[in-house]
Amino acid sequence: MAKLHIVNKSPFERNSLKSCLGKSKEGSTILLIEDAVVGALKGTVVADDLSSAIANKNVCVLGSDLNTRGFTEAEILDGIKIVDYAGFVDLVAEHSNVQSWL
Amino acid sequence: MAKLHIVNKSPFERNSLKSCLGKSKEGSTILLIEDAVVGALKGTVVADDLSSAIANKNVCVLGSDLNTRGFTEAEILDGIKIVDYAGFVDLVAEHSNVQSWL
Amino acid sequence: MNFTLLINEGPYQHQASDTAYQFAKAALEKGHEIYRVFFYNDGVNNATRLAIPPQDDRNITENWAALAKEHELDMVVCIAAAQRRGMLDADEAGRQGKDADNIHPAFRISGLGQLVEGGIQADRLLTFGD
Amino acid sequence: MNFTLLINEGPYQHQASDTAYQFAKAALEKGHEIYRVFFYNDGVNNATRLAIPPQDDRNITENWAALAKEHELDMVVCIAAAQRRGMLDADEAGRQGKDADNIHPAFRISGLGQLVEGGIQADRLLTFGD
Amino acid sequence: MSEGIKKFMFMNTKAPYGTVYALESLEVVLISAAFDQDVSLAFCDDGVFQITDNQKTDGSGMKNFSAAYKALGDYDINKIYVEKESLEERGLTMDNLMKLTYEDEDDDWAEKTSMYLVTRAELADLIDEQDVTISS
Amino acid sequence: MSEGIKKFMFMNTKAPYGTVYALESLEVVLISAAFDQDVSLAFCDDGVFQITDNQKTDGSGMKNFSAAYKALGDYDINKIYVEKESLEERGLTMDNLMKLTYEDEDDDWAEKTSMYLVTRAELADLIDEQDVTISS
Repeated sequence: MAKLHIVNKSPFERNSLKSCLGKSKEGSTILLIEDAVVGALKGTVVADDLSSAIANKNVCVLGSDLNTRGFTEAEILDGIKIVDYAGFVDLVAEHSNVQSWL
Repeated sequence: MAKLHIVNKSPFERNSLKSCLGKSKEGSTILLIEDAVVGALKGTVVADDLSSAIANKNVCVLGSDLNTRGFTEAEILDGIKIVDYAGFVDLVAEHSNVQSWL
Repeated sequence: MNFTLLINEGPYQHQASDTAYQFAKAALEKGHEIYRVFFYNDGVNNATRLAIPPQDDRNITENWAALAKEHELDMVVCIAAAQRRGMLDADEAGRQGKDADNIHPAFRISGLGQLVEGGIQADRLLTFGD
Repeated sequence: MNFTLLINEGPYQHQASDTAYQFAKAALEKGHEIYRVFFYNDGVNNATRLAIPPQDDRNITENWAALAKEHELDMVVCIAAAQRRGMLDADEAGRQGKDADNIHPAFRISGLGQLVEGGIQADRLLTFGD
Repeated sequence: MSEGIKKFMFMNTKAPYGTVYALESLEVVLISAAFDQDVSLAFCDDGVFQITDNQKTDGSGMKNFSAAYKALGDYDINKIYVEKESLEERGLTMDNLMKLTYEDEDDDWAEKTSMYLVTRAELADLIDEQDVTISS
Repeated sequence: MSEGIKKFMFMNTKAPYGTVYALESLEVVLISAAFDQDVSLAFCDDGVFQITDNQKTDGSGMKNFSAAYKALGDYDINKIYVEKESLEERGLTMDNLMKLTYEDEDDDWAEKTSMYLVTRAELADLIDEQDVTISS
């Protein structure tokens, strides 16, 4: 059963998204929350890394944290799914373990 | 009068050293303390950045923080000066302002 | 399904406790259970009953306390981490000869074994930190 | 020369307060003066008098208190940051209707203006944070 | 520097909401206005996210403090530097940011921008001129 | 998984001393030994600095807790994975690290290494097998 990986720090400031991408398997899910949501934006220096991840992993972003920082669905990369807290709970229930990359 | 820039986070985890290197002037001093001291080690992926910095800035590392993490003078890049807390105080006094890159 | 939540940062300084609270609320609304909320590292600071946040801001401790009351949550503060940071209940303060205590009654103090047991007993353990 | 020190992180969780303490000690030994030590953000948590660290570890608050006593340091805790995080002195607790207080007598509570004034009056202002 | 006046720069390098630094730094900035110093703000690295437009915190429950940046002009704090390279790395332009302005009392209270887009090299020069740099 | 036994992995990704996470995580690890679970530790990213040899804290005044890692074998915690790429990026080899060992009761108490050098891909496989992952 696939795993859920959670990243909460901006990829422009920390290495935790990079570390997560390098140590998560194909078919797993990556959820961006808190300051990590800006990693989902179009046209950034990490957009290529995210696009590669989208090719073989499920990448999600917590919508309320995106809105909190002034962004909406229109501004994020195609292929990244927006979830609310209820969707966050579903992701945790649907995967067999959760790893937070702190 | 030249400025003192202080970095306290590992360059493998955070972008603060990179940010400091990009926004400090020639002739200024960069002091690595706390978790940033590992940036001074030989043979790392940031050694080239440090070597470039050494060419036109004074780079120092807090010796007690280096020892705390298991390293000594023998393991750091040539051209980086080791200071103790008294030397840290001198650096602050000798420069006209101090910026901590948090 | 039931969850154990581990919270490693104090209130306000980091979003960790806010996120965990929103997650817990959503999980309970969907009919899941929270086996335990364990406060560790600076997370123990969430348990203070002395905080007075600005009136236009959330009160993180009271939010947790209200949720715990409504759903009978087991909210555990690690004793070792709490002692290091000056978080005491009345019993601890008495035992240690301290003249005051500051832990909100919605929280209880216990050992790290409660975290490991939470990981064993719950279907999922989630960490919220920095 | 005199220095104002700004400390933005709590004890133990980050090295910031330790580094600031070692710096202050070294500066005083060299004959410099500390104009003020200002505790902001989670830094206010350094002022608790309730901490009981393990016996083989340093007691950060008591280290600061001893240094302050020896050198008559002005150690100021930001009132707004302290209220948010449940750090109160007896006066504040009384005013706010809280049943306990936890600030060590070596520290005093005041406003953010004390930080800006510290930056104006001292020869150097240094920030210790995360 | 002028007699008794120091150049204070507040360096904003961190994203808002994930940590409290942006909010509590802004509180210091507002207080500093009372001291008649030469105050400026720099937004670089993830600090540029502090002043994005349209922040909506209903869903997260965080306190929305973004409106307070718009009050800076009323406090005569009108030198706000935004680093160009930091915007570019994050896929942003000045259009993503709030419009921070002040009313110029020397020009019939005309509304003028407080925001200056500067290169990394220009920001390095500005940092080098400061007497006090408070970063978070 | 075996009946009632879960696979617990403690992910150590942060440098020691600058923050408390390494020290307080180790306290959880030691407690976990009492619960008869399948416990392993991973050291990757800056976590590899937690187990460098010759840590000397006299000058910094920090509490030196490095000796406690050497006690892990006595607690029957003897699966310690170190990520090869993380060492290389930091100019380190296994020679920079403490030698963590245990005594094998099934082999006349012979002293054996607890440490396994694994590639990033191998560590990803190990992470994927866990029931509980506690990270800091």
